[in-house]
Formats: sequence, C-alpha cells, structure tokens
Amino acid sequence: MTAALTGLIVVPLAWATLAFLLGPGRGAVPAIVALGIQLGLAVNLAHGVAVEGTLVHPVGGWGAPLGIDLAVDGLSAAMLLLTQAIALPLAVYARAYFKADDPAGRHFWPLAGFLIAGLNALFLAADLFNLYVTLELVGLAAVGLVAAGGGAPQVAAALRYLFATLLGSGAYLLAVALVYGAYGTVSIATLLPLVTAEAPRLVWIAGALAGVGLALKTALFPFHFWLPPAHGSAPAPVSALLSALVVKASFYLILRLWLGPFAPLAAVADWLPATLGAAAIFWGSWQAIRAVKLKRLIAYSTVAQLGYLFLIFPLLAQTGALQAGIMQVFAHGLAKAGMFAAAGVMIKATGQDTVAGLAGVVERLPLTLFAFGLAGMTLMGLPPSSGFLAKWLLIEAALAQGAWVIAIVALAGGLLAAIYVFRVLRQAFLLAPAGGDVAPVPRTLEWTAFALSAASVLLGLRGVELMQLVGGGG
Amino acid sequence: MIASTGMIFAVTGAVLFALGVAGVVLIDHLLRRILAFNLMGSGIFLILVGLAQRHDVPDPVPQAMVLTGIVVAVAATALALALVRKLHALSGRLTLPGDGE
Amino acid sequence: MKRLAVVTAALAFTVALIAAMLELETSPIDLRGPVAAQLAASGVDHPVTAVLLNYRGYDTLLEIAVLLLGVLVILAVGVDRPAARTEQPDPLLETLVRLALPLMVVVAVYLLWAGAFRPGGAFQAGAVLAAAAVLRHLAGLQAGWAAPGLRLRLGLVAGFVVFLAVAAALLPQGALLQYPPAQAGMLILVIEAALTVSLGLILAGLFLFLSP
Amino acid sequence: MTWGAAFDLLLAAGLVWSAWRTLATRRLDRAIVLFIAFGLLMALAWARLSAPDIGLAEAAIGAGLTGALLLDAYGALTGRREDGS
Amino acid sequence: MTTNEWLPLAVLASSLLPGLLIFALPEDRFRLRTLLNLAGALAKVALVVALVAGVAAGERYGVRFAVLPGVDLAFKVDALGLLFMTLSTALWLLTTLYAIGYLEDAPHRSRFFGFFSLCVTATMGISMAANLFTFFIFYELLTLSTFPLVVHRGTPKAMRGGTIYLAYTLAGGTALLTGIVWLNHLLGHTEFADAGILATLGSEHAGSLKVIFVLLIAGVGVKAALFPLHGWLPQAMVAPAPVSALLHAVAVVKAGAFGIVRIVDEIYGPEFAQSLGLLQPLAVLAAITIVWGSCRALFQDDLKKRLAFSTVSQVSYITLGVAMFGPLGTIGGLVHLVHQGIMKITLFFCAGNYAETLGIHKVSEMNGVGRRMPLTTLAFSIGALGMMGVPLTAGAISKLWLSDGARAAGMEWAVWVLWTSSLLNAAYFLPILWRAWMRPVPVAWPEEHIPARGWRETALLLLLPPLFTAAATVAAGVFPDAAVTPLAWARLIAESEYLMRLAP
Repeated sequence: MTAALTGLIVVPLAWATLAFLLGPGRGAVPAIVALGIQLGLAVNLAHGVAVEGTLVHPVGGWGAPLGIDLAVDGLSAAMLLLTQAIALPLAVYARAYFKADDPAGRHFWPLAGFLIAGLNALFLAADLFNLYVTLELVGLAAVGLVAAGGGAPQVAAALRYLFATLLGSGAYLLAVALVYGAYGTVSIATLLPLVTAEAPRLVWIAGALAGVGLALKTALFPFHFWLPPAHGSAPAPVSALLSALVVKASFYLILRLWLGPFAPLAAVADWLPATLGAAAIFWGSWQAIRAVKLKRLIAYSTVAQLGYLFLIFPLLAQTGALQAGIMQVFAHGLAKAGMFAAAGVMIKATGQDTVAGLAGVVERLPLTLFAFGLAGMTLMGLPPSSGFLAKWLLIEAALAQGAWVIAIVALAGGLLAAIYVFRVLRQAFLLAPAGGDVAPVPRTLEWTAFALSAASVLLGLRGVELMQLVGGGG
Repeated sequence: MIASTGMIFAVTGAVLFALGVAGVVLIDHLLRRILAFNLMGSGIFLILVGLAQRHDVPDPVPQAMVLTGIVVAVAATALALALVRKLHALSGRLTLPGDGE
Repeated sequence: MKRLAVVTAALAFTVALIAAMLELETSPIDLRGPVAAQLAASGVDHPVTAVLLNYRGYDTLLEIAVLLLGVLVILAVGVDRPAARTEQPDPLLETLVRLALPLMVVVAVYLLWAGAFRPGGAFQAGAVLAAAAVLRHLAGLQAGWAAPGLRLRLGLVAGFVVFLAVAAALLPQGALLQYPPAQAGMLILVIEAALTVSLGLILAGLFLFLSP
Repeated sequence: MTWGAAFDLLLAAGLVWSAWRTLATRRLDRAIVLFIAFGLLMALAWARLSAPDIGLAEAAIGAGLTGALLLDAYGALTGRREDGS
Repeated sequence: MTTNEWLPLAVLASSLLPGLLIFALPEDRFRLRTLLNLAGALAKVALVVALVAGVAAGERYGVRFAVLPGVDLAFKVDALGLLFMTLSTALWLLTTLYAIGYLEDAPHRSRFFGFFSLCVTATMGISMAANLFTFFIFYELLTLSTFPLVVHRGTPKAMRGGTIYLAYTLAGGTALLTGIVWLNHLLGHTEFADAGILATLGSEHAGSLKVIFVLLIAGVGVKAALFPLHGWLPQAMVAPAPVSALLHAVAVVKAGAFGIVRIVDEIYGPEFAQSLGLLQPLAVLAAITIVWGSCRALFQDDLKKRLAFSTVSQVSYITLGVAMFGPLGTIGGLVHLVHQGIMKITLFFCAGNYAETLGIHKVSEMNGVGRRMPLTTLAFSIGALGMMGVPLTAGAISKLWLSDGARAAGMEWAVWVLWTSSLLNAAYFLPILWRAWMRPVPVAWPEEHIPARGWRETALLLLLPPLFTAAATVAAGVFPDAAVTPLAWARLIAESEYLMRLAP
C-alpha cells in the first residue's frame, strides 16, 4: 500500500521528466505504459483503503507537524482512482490526436505528466502548505497545456486562466499564512482538534480566503469567467483533462477543508455554495443552450455541472450527500472526458468547431456520435448512468433533510442539460449536406472516446463499491 | 508587541497584499498586472514570516516556506511574461480581449 | 465606479485583516523546539536548510518540479524573440563581467557549502550562477538559448532527477525521503550540489529562453 | 520607541510607497525600476526579520532575476505597444 | 446462478445482443442482419413460452443486483409482467418481419434495427422490473432508444416530431423520478407486490402519498397518452410505419399503460388507492381522454393521424378498467392491454401497406382501395370493427368486461362513456371502410410503388403480418374462454391483485 501511495507521486514525476529528456513530441509510449501501472497502483490503493481504512505516510519519517504527512482515505483514494482511470484513455487518445508536426502536441507529454503528478500529490497531501505547492503545480501545468503551441485565442485564454489560478492560489496561500500564524502548524491532522467555533477572527478570515480562492480555481459561478475560453479553445485532449480532472482538484480541496479543519466554521455559510451552485447550473446551462461553437457548449456545460457539486454542501450532515457529490464527480469526469474526446473527433472530421456544422455526422461517425450520446445521458442524469445515480442520491439526501429547493434545482438542471445535449444530437441526425465530405479520423480516437463515455454509463449499473469506499472515508 | 519587527512587517504585508489584489483587478495592462501579482505575493510572504515571528523569535519553518514561495513566484512570473510576449507577437495587444462571447 | 468599489473593499479587508492579526494570542504549537531538537539528526546545522531539504524536503522536491514546469511552458509557448541586438556592448562592461564571472562561481560554491551551517544553500548559489549567466548575456558574451539540446536538457533536470532518485531510493528506510541520520549530511550535500547546477540553468533559462 | 522599530517603520513605509508608485506611475519602464527597488527593500526587510536566506534569495531572484525578466520583456514589447491603463 | 435467475436476463439478452451486433454491421450485410433479427425474436418467443409454462406451474423467476447500498436493479417474472411481455414479444416478431419488408433497400437499416432491438429490450425490462427503480431505468431507456427511430428520416419535420416527443417524455420522466425517490424515501424501498405496499404506511402520510400518486401517474401518463399529456403521439406520426406500430401497440404507449397498472395495483393496491379516493379521479381522466381522442380522430384526414388519436382514446380503456374498483374492471383493462395491441398493430400495418404500395396517406385517397388490395383492406376492416367493439372480435370482449366492471364498481356513467366511444369509433372508421369497399377505383393511385402479382397485392412480408394479427383479433373474440387466452391470464392476475378467487 505504501508503495502504491508513493508510486502514484514518483511514477508520473519520473515519466514527465523522461518525456522532457526525450525531447519535443516524444514520450507517448512510456507515458501510456506508466499510466497503466498508475491505474494498477490506484486500484490497489483504493482496495487497501477499503479494507484497512485510512493510511498515513510520514515523508522523511518525521511525521506532522515537523514533517509533511501524506494521507489517503476513501475520498482521496476515489479521486486518485478517477484521475488514473481518465488519464490513461486520454493518453491513448492524445497519442493518436496530435500529429507529429502539431505544435500543440510537441510538449504535451511532459506537461501532462507534471499535471497528473500534481493531481496525485494534491489528493494525497495532508499539509496545507504542501497543498499550495501541488495547487501551483497543477495550475501552471494546466495553463501551459492550454497555451502550448496555440494561436492568439489560446494564449489569451491561457493568460486569463493563469491570472485566475494565481489569484486563487494567492488567496489560498494567505489563508495558509494566517492559519500558521494562529496555530503554528499547517498539518491538517494537527489542526483538526485545534480549530473550534471560538477560533480567533483571523482564522475565519483564513477560511473565507481559502474558500474564495479555491472557488475561483473551481470556476464556481460567478468566478467561471475564465473557464469557457480556456476549456473551449484548448486542444480536445487538453480540454478533456481540464474539465474532467483539474477543476475537480480544487473542488476536492474545498470539500476536504470544509469537512476537515474548517468544519466548525463551515456551518455558518453552508447555503452560500449551494446558492452559487444553483446559479451556476442555470447560467451555465443557458449559455450552453445558446452557444454557437461545439466545444464552447461543452465548456459551459462544465460550468453547469460543477454547480451540482456545490448543491451538496448544506446536506453534508449525512453521508448520502457526500456520496452524491463523489458520484457526480465521477459521472461528470468520465462523461465530460468522453464528450470532449468525441467533440475532438467531430471537429477533426468536419473541420469546424460549430454545432451547425454537425449535420450528417450520424452517418459519417456513428460510433463517435454514440459516444457523445452516452456522455450526454450521464450529463442529463438519465438512467442507467452514473449521472442518474448521482441525481438519485442527491435528491434522496435533499428529501431526507427537507431541502426541497435543492431537489428541484437538480431536476431542473437535468432537463436543461437535455436541451443542450439534444441540440447537438438533433443537428447530427439531420441529413448530411450534399458534398459535405469528412476527413478520415483514426479509429483509436473514436474508440477511446467511446470507452470513456461507456464507462460513465456502466458505472451507473454498479455504484456500491464506490459508495462504500467513500462512505468509509470522508 | 505591535512594535515588534514581525508585526510591523506583517501589517505591511497586509497592505501590500490588498494593494496587489486591487492592482490585479483594476489594471488591464498585462505587464503591470504581473507586477501587481508580485506585490501581492511579497505581501503574503511578509505576513507568513512576520506573523509567525510576531514575538521576534526567528522561525525557520515559514522562512523555508517563503523560499519555496519565492521560487514558485519567479517561475510563474517568467511563465506569465512568456505568454504576454507571445500574445503581443501574435495580436500586437498588451491587454486581454474583453469577454466578447 | 468599479475602481471605487474595489478600493473600498480592499481597504475594508486590510483593516479587518490587520485588526484580526493584532488581536492574535500566542499560537498553541511552536515548531522552533522540534526543529532545533532534531537538528542533530537532520544532517545539517542550519535550521532553514534542515527544514528546506529534510523536514519539508518534499515541498522542495515539488517546487523544483514547478520551476522545471516554468521552463517547459516557456518552451511550449515558443516565444518568437526579437532579432539579436547588433550594437556592440561597451568593452568596459565586457571586461568587468569577464572578471566578475569566476568570482561569482566561487561565491556560488561558497554559498552551496555554507548552506549546511549558515545562511546560503542551493537556491542562493543557483541564483548567483543564473545571475552570472544573465550578466554574460547582457555583456554580449552569451547568446540566448534556442530549443535546448540533450545536454542542456540533462543539465536542467539533473538536480530534480537526483533529488527524486534519492527520495525514492530511501523508501526502504520506511518513508519517502527518509535519510538515515548518518548519511543525511552527505546525501543533502549531493542533492544540493546537483540542484545548484540545475537551478542555475533553470533560472538562467527562464531568462535566456526568452531572449535573443 | 526603539531605533530598530523606527527603522522598521521607515522601511515599511518605503515598501508601501515603492509598491504604490510601481502600480501608479505612468511610465512602464519607471514602474519596473521601482519594482526592482521594491525588491531590494524587501531584501532589507528580510534581513530585519532575521531571515538572511530569504534576503539573499529575494535580492538575487526577487529583485535581480525578476527585474531582468521584466526589463527584457519591456524591451521586447516596446516595439509596437498600445499604452495600457 | 440458477436457471430461474438467468432466464429473465436471457430474455433481455435475446434482443440486446442482436441489437449491439447489428449496430456494428455494415449497411450491406442484409442477410446477416435479417438472420440476427429473426434469431433474436424467435429466441425470445421460445424463452417467453418457457416462462409462461413455468409461471403457470407456479415457478418463481427473478434476479437482483445491488446498484447502490439499499437500491437494487431487480427483475421478476409474474403473471402481469408476462401478459405484457408475451404481447410485445409476439408483436415484435411480426413487426420485425414487417419492417424487413418495409425497409427494403432503405438507408441506415443497421441503425434502425439496432435501436429497434434496444426498444424491445427496454420493453422487456419494463415488464420484468421488480421495483419502481428498475422500472424507471428501462422506462427512460425506452424513451432514449425510440428517439432515433422517430427522427429516423432525418427531415426537419421528423426533428420537430422527435423534439416534441422528447419534451413530453423527459418532462414526464422527471415527474416520475421525483415520485419514485420520494416514495423510496418514505418507504425505504419501491418493490412491486400483489395488492400494493403502502397500506402499512401511517395515515399521516396520506397527503404526500396523494401528491406522489399524481407525480407517478403524470410520469407514466405521458407515454400512456393520458389527456392532457397526449400531444406528442400524433406528432410522432412522422416516423416510419413499423415505428408507429412499435409506439402504438408494442412498446411505448403500452409501457405507459402497464406502468399505470403496476402503480395502481402493486404499489398503492386497489383497496388502498380506493381508500385514498384516487381511483375515481383517474377514471374520470381516462373517460375524458377516451371521448376527447375519438372526437379529435373524427376530423383527421391523414390516415395515420386518425389512427393515432384513436390510440389515445383506446389506450385509456386500460386506465379506465384499472381505475374501476373491483376485479372485473381490472380484467377488462388487462385484456384490452393485449387486444388493443393486436387490433391497433393490424391497422398500422395496413396503413403502412397503403402508403408503401400505392402512396396513400390520406383517408380521402382510399376510394376503392379494397378492390386493389382486398386482403389488406380485409385485415384493416377487421381491426376497425374490433376497435368499435363489434361482437366476435377481441374488442367486444374487452368492452364486455369493462362494462361489467363499471357496473360492479357502481360507475354506471362509465358504461355510457364506453358506448359513446363505440359510436364515435364507428363514426370515424365506417366511412373509411365504405370508401375502401364501395367507392369506385380512381383513375390512378397517388404513386404506385409495388405492382400487384396475382393474389399478392403487395410484398409478402408486408401482407402476412396484418393478416395474422387480424386472424388473432377474430380468434380472441370467438374463443375467449380457451385455455391460454389473454382473458385467462387477466383473470389469474386480477385474482392475485385482489388476493381472492373469482367465481369461474
């Protein structure tokens, strides 16, 4: 288990470095092999946690608060599992997606490697300052992936993204500074008993700063402004990584702090995130419904889907809500990765990134459209899909605690999602325009997109293990 | 205790942070915005060390953290400058296009 | 309008923050004690270096990754630089730099070695090396770097690789980066030496990869 | 109030002023120079905070390298640059 | 895994696997596709026969998988489910044959038959669902898998129809889901059981249970085309004839009606529903739908539209029967579930034949078509007469039991509704028959695709299915008391729902 835990950090760092050494455009194969190993490690770790419970690893052997601890519980084990499970197929996808001469792909592998290393390190971190470093690692890698070899729109989007992420991590770092000032430690475990509802005002300010900073990184409404350009203009594999995983990382951290050290303070504000989440659902869906570009539509759908994650906060008194949140993280992660992958195929084939340009895709790329449809099912929360289970759990938790509004918002969100998903499907089912020819696309792209989307649906047929894993942790 | 060196610079840090954030939000010129970010960062570092040393007893832990922070900051700055220069080379502009969409 | 709102908000925040800082009592936990107590086992005599490379060495490891990332993104963005400046830099500066360079290298080595027991260490040493490179560039003795060849790439990652390798190799000790007290000093010196070179190259690269 | 405290306050004032000018001054090149000055003052502050390690790093990296980067960027951008706010 | 556990899964697989394989097939593999279709359909028939025999012999079939802690994907095969399953299996076989003939060298057949099989899989799931959770899963799956069929032609008109269909069904699905989760929250489970499961719940929940009932019925009412939720059905007429058959007789509408039966009889239970005073309003709603649908049908010149509104009216017979307190009504409703299917599919097959053979889409174009296509028109006439409830047809049996049920439940007015409906049915079917048989043959048909060869007025695969169902319509009317008729099953089911023995 220790080997798995540390391996999830060392292995990606190693192959990222290797990819850099091999030089531009190289390193796909080692990356894919390594990601296969990482997936094995994550499964092993999740199983270990499910059996033996939380595991703490004192880096350097000192142990907190002097040293830095790594810790894995059900929650982090689940996130690690999701990360590797999405990263592997996306790596296969990216290898086929980037042609040798594609400037956007020349530095993809080392950047992706550091990104995934950062994500794993973040999910394993149990130290507020160490979390800051991992946040920067993830943030800068993500910005780099958006900007890599891009034109003016990509670079502008990357800059906007960079400013958002720097501002966010700045607020978070100040929070860390204040916490250290107040308690003399940044180890979450050590802080846990120290922070009480009678905490000094400085700690409340810290909590607020951390919350705002991380909400900014998670693109929670109204801080979503940076997401659509970044996720909408990046190459498909990058958009997929960003939408599926990166925004989830900062959400995970919010959840971690909310349930952990800041729990005594969180109670006062629990309706705020839910309200913003609801706003995100409606605003994001509305923007997706009227988006002209396909990837823009999907990016706005991410804004909306992230809203669901924040609906759980007032309900966290019962584990059902946490399970609903994690199920939604999985559902959206897998589905959105699949959807961006599918969109990438359609755009490569039709040569344009517009919804209108999709007419006749059903004849040319049936498998890809099927993948898009399956991912759409999950986003709409239609059965049998993990999105449906997430919706079911959320509504049940809401009813159990008499929070009708949340149930209604969740249901309404599903219908709105249906509008923008079927907007795409309808267009694709239209008869192909005469002579509108499509470029050939590698089958690998189609199949990986399909695999991700199918996974998001199949998880809807068996969520027990995942729920038990999270029920035990968190 | 207010007159302690640590506290003085912690307070200074608070002012610098606010100044930096205000600059980041209000200034459109990208190079200046990067300057503002650096000011914000310096403010945070001062608070981190100053607050921890508010009794003027050196504390190596936050000092080490700030060393880490400074290095991260310079990496971020260089990265930002690279993007700004690329954007300028591609579009000739030194401000971000407003959300047209 | 926006300006006014932001400024008032910033002021209000500052006041609240300062007030809250002033009313702070002494913190329940004080790491100075443990830091000093474990210093003997840490392999170095300078507490900051002990924290940086031993107690919280893991942070530093990831931080080097962040630095590498910086270089990487600069390369990935592919800044097209202005053509090399043609006018000759004045010979005085040139000779000054020529004289200063060896001195700076010496300083760097000293800082590296000093870091074990007094202020200094890989970061400062690396920074000095980087400064030297930048000076050479400004004096026109050193062209900006194009896409790095294998040797340069090796140099850039060497420190990180050594650090990571040591961290992983120590896993059998029980934990990542768990130095055996006996060899701690030696291992840290090895890591710092490698880091000094790489940090020098990386920090210089942040500049030279952007310049003609 | 001791001399030390007085110096600290002076230094603090210098930091805030240089920071303010960095953002407020009209000319960009001057702003960058002010920022470098700010960095050097920071180095002093670190020394006062008995953090010489940071002082060294700040001087070399914060002021030196960052300053060089900014000036270099400024040089590269002043080809065709619109004037920002 | 025991036989009794995997048999239900085999029923699902027998259409799911062919469906998935067909998706993968290239367009031109005509024979292999046909083989897969028929193999699947026949295998399913065999399985169903086995199940019928087993259930009749008191065997219990079922299997469940945990999806979430405390929430199971659960299947069971009981008399009620089998009634629906048998109907759709038999009709699926016929519809497949018909569709093979109908889609001769039409484009995208792989896609069509793939989703076609998924539809039937969903229907099977609905019929075997052991709790509302499972029911909902397949209910929504049915929605999704029918959409591509409705928009199959890819014309803007088809898109409009498909969009309206989705708007109704997805909204309905949302209501249904709300009701189910709420119920699950109150009760801790949603398992179907004879005579219902809610009676145990304290009276303090009466209020919420009424609201839940409305939500659930609204949810399934959309597919059952219950007034005022029927708007999508006439719009969905843009679909090809086999799809219409699927929508109206085999799967969609039936799934809705079947859902109403499950909810009323096995979630609330007749007694409890009656005690909450829920049955009367449901009956009234059904009655309104019956009359309204018939009235609208009167004024449709488009043949398929007229048939569609007739469906709206006829399906509510089932709801009406279930809403009558007492076993007789239930029997009537269940019998009609089957009979309406047989009769309506006959009519749609025939409508399809007219369109495919002679390009006839409107009633006004049907003059003398009986001379040109006597067999088809004969089948059509039988179906139409059945709809009116003319003696010696299946329709007569349904109406007989429904009327008895109405009297037994003390709902005399319902009898009048039934009579009114019969008259209206006559009013919109008889003119068609008159035109078809009595009017002279026009100079030219709108557009003749298939020339007549001797007695074969059209392609064989188009001709046989309607003839077969027409024959079934008559058979069900002439020998209602034979051993394994729908009626016999319906009696068996009604007995279990009311936990009683009926006098033979």
